[in-house]
Amino acid sequence: MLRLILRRLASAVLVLLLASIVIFTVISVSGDPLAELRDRQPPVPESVIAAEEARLGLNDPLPVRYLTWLSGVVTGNFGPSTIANRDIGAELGTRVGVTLRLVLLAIVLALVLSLIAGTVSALHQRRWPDLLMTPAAFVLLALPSFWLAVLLKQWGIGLNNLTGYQLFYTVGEASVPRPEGFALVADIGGHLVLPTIVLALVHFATWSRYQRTAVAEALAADHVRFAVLKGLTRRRIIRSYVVRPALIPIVTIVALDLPVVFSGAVITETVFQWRGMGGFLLESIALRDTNAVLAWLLVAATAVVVFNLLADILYGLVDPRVRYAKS
Amino acid sequence: MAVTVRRFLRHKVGMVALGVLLIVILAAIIVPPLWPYDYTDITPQLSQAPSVQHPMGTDTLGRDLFALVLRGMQQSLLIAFSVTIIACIIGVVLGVTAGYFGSFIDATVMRAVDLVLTLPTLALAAFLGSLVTGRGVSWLGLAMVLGSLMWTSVARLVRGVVLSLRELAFVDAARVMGASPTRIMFRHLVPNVSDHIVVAGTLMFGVAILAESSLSFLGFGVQPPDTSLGLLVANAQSAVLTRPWLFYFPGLLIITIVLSVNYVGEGLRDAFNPKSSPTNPLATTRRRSRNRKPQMRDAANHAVLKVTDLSVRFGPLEAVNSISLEIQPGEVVALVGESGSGKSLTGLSLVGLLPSSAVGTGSVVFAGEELSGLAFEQWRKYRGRRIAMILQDPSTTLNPVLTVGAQFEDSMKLDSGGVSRAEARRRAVELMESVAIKDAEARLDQYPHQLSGGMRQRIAIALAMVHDPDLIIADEPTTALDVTVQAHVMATLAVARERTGAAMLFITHDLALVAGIADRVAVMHQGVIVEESDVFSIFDNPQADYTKRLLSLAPRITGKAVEKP
Amino acid sequence: MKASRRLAVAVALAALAGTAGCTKIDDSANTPTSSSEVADGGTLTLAASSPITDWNPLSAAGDTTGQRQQQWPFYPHPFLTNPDTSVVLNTALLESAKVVSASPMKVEYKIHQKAVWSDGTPITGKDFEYTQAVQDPKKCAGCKAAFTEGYSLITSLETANDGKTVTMTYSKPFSAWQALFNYILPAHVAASYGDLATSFNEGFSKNVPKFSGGPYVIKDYQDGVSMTMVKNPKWYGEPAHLDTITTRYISGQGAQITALQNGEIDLVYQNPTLDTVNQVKAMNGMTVLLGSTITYYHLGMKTTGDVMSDAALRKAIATALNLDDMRKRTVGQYAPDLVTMKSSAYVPGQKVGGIDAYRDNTDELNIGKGDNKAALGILQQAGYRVTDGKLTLPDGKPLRDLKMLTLSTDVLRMELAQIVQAQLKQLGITVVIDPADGSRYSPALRSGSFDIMATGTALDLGALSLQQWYGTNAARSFGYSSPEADQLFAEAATELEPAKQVELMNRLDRVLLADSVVLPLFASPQMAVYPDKFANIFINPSKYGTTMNVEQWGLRK
Amino acid sequence: MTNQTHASEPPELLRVRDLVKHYRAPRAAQRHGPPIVHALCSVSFSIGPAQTLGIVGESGSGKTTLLRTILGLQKPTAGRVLFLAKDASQLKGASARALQRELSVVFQDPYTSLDPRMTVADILAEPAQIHGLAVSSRKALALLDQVRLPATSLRRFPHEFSGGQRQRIAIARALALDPKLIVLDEPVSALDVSVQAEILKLLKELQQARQVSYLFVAHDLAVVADISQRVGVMYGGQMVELGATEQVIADPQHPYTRELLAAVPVPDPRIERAKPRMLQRQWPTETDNLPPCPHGDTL
Repeated sequence: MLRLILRRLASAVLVLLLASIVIFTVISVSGDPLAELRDRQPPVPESVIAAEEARLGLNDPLPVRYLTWLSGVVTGNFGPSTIANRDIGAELGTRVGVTLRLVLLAIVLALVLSLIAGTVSALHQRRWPDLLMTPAAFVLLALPSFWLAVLLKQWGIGLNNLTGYQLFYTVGEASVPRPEGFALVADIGGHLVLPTIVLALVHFATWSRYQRTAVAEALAADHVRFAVLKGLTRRRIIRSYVVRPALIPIVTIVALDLPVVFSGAVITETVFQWRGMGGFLLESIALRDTNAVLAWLLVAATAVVVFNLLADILYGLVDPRVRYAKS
Repeated sequence: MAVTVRRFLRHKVGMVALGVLLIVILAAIIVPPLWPYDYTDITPQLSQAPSVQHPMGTDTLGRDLFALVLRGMQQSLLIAFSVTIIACIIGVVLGVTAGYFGSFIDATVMRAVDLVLTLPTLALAAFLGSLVTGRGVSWLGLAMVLGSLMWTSVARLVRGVVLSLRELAFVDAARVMGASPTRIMFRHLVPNVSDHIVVAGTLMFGVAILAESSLSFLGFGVQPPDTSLGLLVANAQSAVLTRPWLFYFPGLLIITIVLSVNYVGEGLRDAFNPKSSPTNPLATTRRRSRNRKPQMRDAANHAVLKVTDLSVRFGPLEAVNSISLEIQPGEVVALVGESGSGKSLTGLSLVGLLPSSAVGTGSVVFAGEELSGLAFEQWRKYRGRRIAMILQDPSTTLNPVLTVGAQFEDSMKLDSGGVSRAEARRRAVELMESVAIKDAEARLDQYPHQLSGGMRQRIAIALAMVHDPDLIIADEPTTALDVTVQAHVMATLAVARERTGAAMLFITHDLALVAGIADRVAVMHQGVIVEESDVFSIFDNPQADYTKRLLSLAPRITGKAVEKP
Repeated sequence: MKASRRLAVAVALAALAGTAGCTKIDDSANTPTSSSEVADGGTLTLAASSPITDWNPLSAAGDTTGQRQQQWPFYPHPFLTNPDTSVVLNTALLESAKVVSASPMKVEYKIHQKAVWSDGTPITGKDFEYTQAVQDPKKCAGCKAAFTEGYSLITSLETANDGKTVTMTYSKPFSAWQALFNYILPAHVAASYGDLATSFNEGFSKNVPKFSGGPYVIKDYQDGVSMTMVKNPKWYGEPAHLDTITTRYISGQGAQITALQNGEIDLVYQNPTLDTVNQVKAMNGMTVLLGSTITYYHLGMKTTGDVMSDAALRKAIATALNLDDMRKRTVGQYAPDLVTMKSSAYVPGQKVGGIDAYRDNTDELNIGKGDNKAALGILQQAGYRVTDGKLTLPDGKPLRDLKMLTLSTDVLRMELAQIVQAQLKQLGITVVIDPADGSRYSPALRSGSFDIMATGTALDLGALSLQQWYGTNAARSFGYSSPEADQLFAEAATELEPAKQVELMNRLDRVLLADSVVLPLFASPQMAVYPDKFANIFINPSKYGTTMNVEQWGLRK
Repeated sequence: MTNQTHASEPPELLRVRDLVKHYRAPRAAQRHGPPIVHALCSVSFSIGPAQTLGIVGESGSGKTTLLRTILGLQKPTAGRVLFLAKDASQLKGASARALQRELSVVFQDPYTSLDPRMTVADILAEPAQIHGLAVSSRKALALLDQVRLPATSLRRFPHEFSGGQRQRIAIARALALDPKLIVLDEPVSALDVSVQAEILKLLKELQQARQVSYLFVAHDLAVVADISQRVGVMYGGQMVELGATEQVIADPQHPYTRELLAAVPVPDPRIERAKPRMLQRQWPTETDNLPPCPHGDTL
């Protein structure tokens, strides 16, 4: 397993290095990070703009800038940001935490729900649970997540006004100032619920379809028929002979989908004003903050690698064939 | 191809979705020149709700929303279409190349896939999109960016399919003929992945529409004054309450398009790859009254199994045609027939596992009790305990994720309680040793994939013996095995039968194989039992022409070594 | 209800009020409620679209609209802008501030004895001295100051009366002197940060201020989430009412409105749009204020290049465009009392030194009335022809497509561009819109890669505000150069007499309008929305925003 | 073996000399077993003109590797395959192509050996196309006729045919360029007994008519014996027995051949019932095993 992890990391570093070169070049030649400053009225003195250019190293040739950045990253310094006071590493750190909270919860929720729904749907193919679930999944798949987010937000507010209780919140991850005790739990929950639903629903739709297919395939497998012929109970067959083998494909799908979850989080965070990675990326792009965008990519890619590793480990847990081939 | 088209034409939901999609596309092409308003026209009617003149209302500047939506549809569809084409071309070329050549090229392509997958597509597209559109390129730039990021799914899919196609004999045949790699890739492989590509492309079309609208929402997509469905929704975010038409019309249109696209994709998938009706051996049969009392029929007859007038029908096709069969306690009856004779369906109908598209009629009486029409739980009184079955392919009959020991335990603890774990293992070892499995103890902790085919089939036989059944049904238990292993398995079956004293129904296509084991032989041909008699009569003095033909055609080794006793 | 004559206080709108019975919209809300009617205590949460990235409001990075507004409450300021655009002395800080000598220009500030920083250190001439030094490149070349005009003219700065009287001498008259020292930085805090450049670029920029010279002081700042302020115990002016004011960072305008609707915040202060106005109108118990500012929208035309250098073409475009229609189709839908501007030098109702400065300059020049016939006449006289609905140049070649540069993120400017496109189509001119994002907009503008553009300009600096666009060698590439205008810029910038200044500015305006380099549209609208329980929150026309009178904010009794 | 002895032998179509193929075992398997898997272990034989050599062996015996190596789909670790006295792997360009035309193949599974997206006409034309030869429908019709398929088959797709018919198409394709040797990889094992017999009969007739040689690989000794003049028995990558068919069957020398023979079911209940019950593999045993592969554990 250790060898696998090391190999994965090595290839991830290679991929990341390539990605960073591409992104670095593209961003650096694409726009002017000082555009906003130059566009001020009344105009900002030339000396100030020159000082900013020097601080950001805009006058160095691209390769030099890249190497400077790279050597900085090795020592944990992500380089200067267009926003002078921004410590890219520190800010990204807190934002990663915020996004992870949202994404992890949504993943767990979507996964659990889709496992249940997909299994139930496949076990009752062409009967009412399936006839209900399948079109629902199709509709969810067709929903633009931002459309859903905007709509849910309005419904949430409507419900608040209707009940007279502040059940849902639309801004950030907690109120300011933070309440204490149980109120804090309710407060955080109220902030989490809408964005989590938005993020989870879209993936629920995809994953439940995959799970349905996987279970349907498992159901058709000989070993299930054999288990039936052995006279096992329905519950035992579903648990050990249908669902467990069906977990193998779903683990792969989820791992492959994780970058998409992060992308989805960009939109969810935007709509619900979470100060997470999504906002960081959008701001950085708007500001042409090369170093910040690169740092973001680094973190996002690392997260994907970590999740993939996790998926590999899970894979080993659910599939003995993999476990024995790799250990 | 024609078959596929016909199958798709029969797919109701797919056809409806295709119709909707065609209407949308046609509307986007045909209607704008006919519609009195251009999307750039500003009319005096500002921010009007839908009316006869403006069926979808107008926006802030007084532009006709219907005209805008049409334009948005054009742009969204154009972008999605281009994205799909670009992604499919890149994905197919790279996927086929990687899949066919493997090794270094494959590794490189897969790294490239990793590279793109590592970067969340939307985020990167957000950036690159701002670049491309920043230079004034609108839909084409956007399409190129999205396409160059979305090819990975196609590449992965195509590579996967090609990897398996590469193993198929027609590719080897082409190589032996001297075909160049290019010819093999584009003449043989690409046409054969085309159905996957069509389905994947269709689904990608939907994803591309959503991706484009998400990008426009974030401000990195299509730029005003041009518009797309996504941009229309994005601009109407705060109008949900005040001017809902601006928000709902384009939004619902996106949903409609993507939904239709996905259903068309589903329809195509079904058409290319017709699913047999869902197989669910867990489903409860509800064909007949559920609480049918087991009835004693013909008490004088002590047959373990008495099949009367059994028929199996797939629609109009009569696969098994009113056959009758009796098996006495301890008797071995062989059911011999070539493929399509209905012998396996007969076997499945005896244990209530016919595919749901098949309709079985007739009576199956086991030890005096009627079996047909039982519910799942009622079946459990017989399956495993009194009727055991051994299936054809030992590589798939055992659960790949459970150890052999666990599968024995499952069989022994049919209901909660029962034997202890240690006792279960002890008995499993005993059963395995009885079918001549060496190192039985060690095998318990192994997984099926760690065992050879012959070993797996022996374990399947041992599993069938757990409850000393009255009847063992063996459905082609040696077909997938080598000749020597076949001999071992046949011997094992004989041991199992003797040890349990069970009767056996042995289903096979190989007449020679039953000579050593069967007491009686029934020969099946085209759903009918053409001849049934004791084993010696069949071989010495076959009556039916079909039996004679089978016997005469069976390859035989003419050598002293065999004929010597 | 008659529209307010009191300058820009908005167009608070009877028409709107009529449609939403539950919501109070009237301009009396923009007049201070006497402090006896406002209770002490209470909290208020307001939305800001972006967090503070630089804590120095005078630095290049810190001098942005959002940060100016957020930081106003904890700095001393010599002058305040009233809701009616008049600029008045901040009597809490100063006893007086006046020009005591015209030549050389000398300005004297007298600081109240009681005026102190929150740590008890008196506010003195030292603070003025520091604030001047960091914005004068001669004294601090390394200071990254946003604005140095005027400060660099100050040749000497003398203090007397324990530092409470400050007299500065200018090398030449500077008419916009009241706009200087808009934030006074504490010299004693600066000393703890290091030398001029270090304290200015690092100390003030990076540290969340613990000091305050205004009514409130920061208690807590969560980066990107919120800023919480409490009363400054050493505040020397009229006592503040609210105990706590929290700023929450909500980036989207729509998101701010929904947060308000959901009760998560109490105050939204933003540019209105049709939907936000209608949405807040539908909310219960909200005070909705709509007003205008001294920032105004206008079109600009390049005066150089292959086709735009022809004054006749520019003049024809200026004549053909219908500015009133542009207003009606945009802001007119939610702020019908906002009038179309007829001057590019002053907003309607603007007063300078008590004098009405605004003149109708476009009508006499027949500009912006959508007079296609007159426009065609101008063109035909100059040799242009219209064939097949396309305008052709005097040399017979068809006129190329004109490029309208606009900021893609600014909805209003995008809308204006589309109207321009539609209107000029009737003249046979094809306009292509180039929607640039933030990072491309200003390079495109500077490099002159446009023919027409729409933007906004703040008029708080008088002649300087216009000179930055239209002076010869201005940073923006209109390519405009007029000796007459340059002369007027110079005169107006040094004219201290309000009446004369107004006269000069209006002459200047007519020159610019006649040359068709600028076409004024309307003053930029602002909207403030908050629950009825609060009082004294106004729309402020200055670029410093609504927090200018934060000490007056409070709960209604 | 030297060149002199080789030259003195009768004219041969195919000569396989000391063919060795090693695989590196998967890393996981290396812990428990040897790091090298011997798929082929010094295999030698030859086929003359218009002759059939049958190779029989169970799965894993190396017969597939042997076949793929001869077809040029795999490279041997050591040893040579001489076809018409030339080593195809040493040839390039036109001479390699010329050699390729003399060799063709029929695979086991008639459901995968024909490209499902091609019509029968395309399938039959492909060999000529690849070799840049004229494609004519007359030739295709003649081929169909030889394998007893109707002319109407040309425009149909493989899936419209039964297994036996498909195998006929595959045979027709193999005959397209008039090869001297056809490699038959389990050509009848996927077919029903009645169809099997027809195909075998067709193959025999074709051999008579066209003087083509067959290398017939199968696991079913009875089928192999039916068609081959000589038969080779493979086990564990080695050719354990090679000789005339009658001789091998009547007097098997190797214990494995004897076991194989004993395992073949005989359609006679009396013989079958008299056989001793084979519960376990009799050979190889610990004491009586295959000789070690002469080439060491190197790659």
